[in-house]
Amino acid sequence: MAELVQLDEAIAELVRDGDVVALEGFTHLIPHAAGHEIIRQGRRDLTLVRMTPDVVYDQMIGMGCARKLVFSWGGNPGVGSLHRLRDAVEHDWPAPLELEEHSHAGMAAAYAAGAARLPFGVLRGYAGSDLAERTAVGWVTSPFTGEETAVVPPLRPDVTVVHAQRADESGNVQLWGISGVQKEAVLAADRALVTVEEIVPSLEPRPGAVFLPSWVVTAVAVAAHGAHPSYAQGYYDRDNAFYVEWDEISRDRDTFLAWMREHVVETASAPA
Amino acid sequence: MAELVQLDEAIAELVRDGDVVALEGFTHLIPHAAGHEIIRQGRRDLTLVRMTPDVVYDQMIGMGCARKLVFSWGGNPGVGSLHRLRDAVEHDWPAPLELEEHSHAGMAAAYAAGAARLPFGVLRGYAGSDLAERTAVGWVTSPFTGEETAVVPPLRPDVTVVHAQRADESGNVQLWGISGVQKEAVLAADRALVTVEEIVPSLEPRPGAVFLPSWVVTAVAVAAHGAHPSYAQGYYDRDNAFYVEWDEISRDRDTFLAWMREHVVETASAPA
Amino acid sequence: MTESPNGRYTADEMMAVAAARRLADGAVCFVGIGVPSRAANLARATHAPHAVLIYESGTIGAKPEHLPLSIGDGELAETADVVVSVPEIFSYWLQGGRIDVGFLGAAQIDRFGNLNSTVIGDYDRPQVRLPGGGGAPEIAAWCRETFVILKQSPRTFVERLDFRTTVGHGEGAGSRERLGFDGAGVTCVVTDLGVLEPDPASAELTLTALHPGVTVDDVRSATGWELRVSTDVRSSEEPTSEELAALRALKPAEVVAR
Amino acid sequence: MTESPNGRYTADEMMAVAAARRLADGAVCFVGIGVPSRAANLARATHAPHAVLIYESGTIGAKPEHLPLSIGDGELAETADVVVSVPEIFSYWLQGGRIDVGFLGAAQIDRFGNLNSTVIGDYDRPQVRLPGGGGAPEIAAWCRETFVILKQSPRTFVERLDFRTTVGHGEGAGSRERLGFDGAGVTCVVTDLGVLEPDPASAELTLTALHPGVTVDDVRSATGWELRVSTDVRSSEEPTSEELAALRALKPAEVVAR
Repeated sequence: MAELVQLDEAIAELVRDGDVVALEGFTHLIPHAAGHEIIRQGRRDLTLVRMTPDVVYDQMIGMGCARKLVFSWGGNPGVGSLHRLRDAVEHDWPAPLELEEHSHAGMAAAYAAGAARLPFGVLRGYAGSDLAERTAVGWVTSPFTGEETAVVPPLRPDVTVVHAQRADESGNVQLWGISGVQKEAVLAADRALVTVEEIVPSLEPRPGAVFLPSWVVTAVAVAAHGAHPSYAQGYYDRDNAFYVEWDEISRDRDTFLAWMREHVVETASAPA
Repeated sequence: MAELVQLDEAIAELVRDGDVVALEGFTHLIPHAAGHEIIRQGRRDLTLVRMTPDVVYDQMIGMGCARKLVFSWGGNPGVGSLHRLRDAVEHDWPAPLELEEHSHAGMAAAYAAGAARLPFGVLRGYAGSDLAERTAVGWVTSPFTGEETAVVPPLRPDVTVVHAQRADESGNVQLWGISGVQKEAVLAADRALVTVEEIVPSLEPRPGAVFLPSWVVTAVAVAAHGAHPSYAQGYYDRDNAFYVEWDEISRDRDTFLAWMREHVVETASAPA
Repeated sequence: MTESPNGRYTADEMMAVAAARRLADGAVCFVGIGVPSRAANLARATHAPHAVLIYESGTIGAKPEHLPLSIGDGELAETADVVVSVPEIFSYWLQGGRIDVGFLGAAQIDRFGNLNSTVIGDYDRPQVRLPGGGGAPEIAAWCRETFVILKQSPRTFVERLDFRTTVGHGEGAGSRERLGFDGAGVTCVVTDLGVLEPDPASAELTLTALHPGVTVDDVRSATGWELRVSTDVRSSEEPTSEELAALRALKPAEVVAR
Repeated sequence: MTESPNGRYTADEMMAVAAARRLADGAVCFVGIGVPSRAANLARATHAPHAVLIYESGTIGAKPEHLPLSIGDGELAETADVVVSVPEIFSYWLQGGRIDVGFLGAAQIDRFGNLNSTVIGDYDRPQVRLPGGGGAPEIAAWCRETFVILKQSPRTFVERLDFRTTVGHGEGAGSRERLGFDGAGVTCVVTDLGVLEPDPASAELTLTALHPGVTVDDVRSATGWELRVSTDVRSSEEPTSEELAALRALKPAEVVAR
């Protein structure tokens, strides 16, 4: 059963130096507040996992939390590059960043295999792409047709963090709208933290909602506005202006560090 | 785009002698009306596919439509045996029935592989079970861990038939409640027929609903009460009394044939 | 019928009560239809109100008021926390290792808790073609532990299964590890006569409890192999009047309606 | 800026219009964000109101009124026929062969329509680390055909890709079959200068259409390899005033709000 806890306690207990950590969210419900708390608590040597790393991973990488990134598309959506990610890859600042790079289909299959406790995920993919040399991919032959098919090792994060609209007091979680790969990421992980906009007395069924029962969630922490500057459908819209601003803020190391200090490091345990 | 057609036309056009036919439904939304139309049109040599064959497959088998059954659990749910299925397997009446028998997990993986156009489905299963000798299963070795894992060939029906609550006039389909493996069965098939309780002007989103866009459906036919004696959530309950009666009707070949003549063969194109 | 201070009860009722008591409150339980479902819902109605019932139709957290006739009853979907697809329930939830207890019946069981629900007689020329394995093989593989519930007789407790649908403990201790199964396998078999549990060393089913009024000889003569008996056979507590009342209140909806 | 009887328009606008015209009404289209999304939505706003737009965020049948800034915009989910999970959109829908047209951009393209969206320079010591492949490799593999849209210059149309993220036609005719890809692959590349299509025999990209005011030499000098030119180069029709109006009305929501 999920415990209802404070976000800072949850991060302190569940996210450890050296962990494989997935803060998932496919351009919606990005767990920014949780990422900021990880930065405040100074975690190091994390392997960050996410299909679509964007601003919060740029921040975590720039603040030196990560030693490796597992991903399939890393950019500032609709704006351009992630300058901190680029600086880490291109110039080892603030530290070298190892990359494990997938296609979306490959990474989704790897998460699904992790959730299903399969020894590998299967997809028809990677053939002919240079990605096959740069990712974790193997090949197996069908005993039925002789066809060779790509297989990928399961993703099994030590801890997955997702943001959802709601939980109830028992720690059952409901999220809706674009739900990406969050269910798989939670079920694939050893520990799962869910930040939510609010705790409600009961979760009314909703069209398209994903329900995560309390007994697959380790902890639930309230983080109102915790996906900002991304959005939480039904609660608030994307702060598109911030994504554009981030392009400027993040270009320069000093500007970046000053911004992070003011808006993340020196704030209390609350979303910037 | 799905065509809106009459059920008898749809069966005449889409279900052919010798086809691999899946009438899916996991104890809910069983396409009885479509099965009865297949019986009336005298289809022969079908390979019938369904995870949980129950009364309508008993009827089709007893009426001589099938030469093979692909399944994972075949019984009269909550009541007992399917006597026509048993008579076919035990005494070749009215004809021998070849069996391809799966576990639920294996058959679900085979449908999912069919929908995803994978060369095989993967599961951790069948090891140590005598089913491994009786089903289509192979073994592959993980290139990552050396672990041996079961793989099953994809199910790819020539035609899948499912029953749903609603469609709109464009042939988009909505079903809700226990949705079983219907989405996979439709997407795995070359042709898909959906019978529906009614056509509505527009499909309001509903909690837990499966939506099948018109462009993955070949034809939609109205068959009000078309899942009877199973049920259609939101429309009518299961006719449990009939399932109990079926146990009696189906025990004796002559009683069975007389019942089928009266209630199926000599009726018009409408559910019995 | 057995007389007790709590009222008369049948051996079937004792079986359901003894099985229900095994289910811990809060346990996540993958439930087969029929007797297992009856026992699981009895547990939920008595000491285990927070047990989470999952049916292979994809209903997670079903809270049926009436006993479902089939795994697809509308009441399961309507009372569930969520309904997922059948491929998902078997992959992410069962194989994914999320289930504490599997609750199974069978037509035959052997001394290592292996189960037959496929066929009596030869597979190709069966005397009785049974419905088949359904979810059982993977339920017994991946749940943390599995409870089996079935009536004991020489026809059901057999020296050799006609067909091994589901692996309990295979050829005995070590078999499950060799097959790569995570779960503990069959940890108890509750019958109308008593309870059998696998010997910790050999994994052979051993009589560990007798229901009231039943003797070891009764159980031996209802077992198709040379039965091992624990040196310390317990006696099942009789059903309480609360348990009997709750059990008898568990009826399928259409019986209630009549 | 090009002057025309229908008004002035930019080369970028001509590119979007030419790409949009390729999308048949009713086509099921897997859309990348940015220029492809702009072109697909222009098609929907003009001649292809029944085009079904799918974004890799799992939104099927999205009907955005404003141009989405990202593939995860709320408007895509709110206007979609249904939203499915990311694993499902890639397995059952894309790999499942349900998509007619994939609509992609890229940073580099080679003569066989292979695409780079990963890195400029060496992978381990890149000059520019690009966002990466995302859905592109499998979009180009499994859609019935793929349209590529990107501005033409010697830096984007290169003799040799720095990284082959996505296979178009591999080493030329026959490559796709050897790789087991069902779809026809890249069937057109729409640029700000004209349109290239693979030669039916060799699969090499061949200039088949010029936008108004552009010469073959303009295109040659914007191409990093020895460009093949069709013996019958068509001339793109200028954007109609309706197309230009519809294109200019396609704005992200926050631009509209400002």
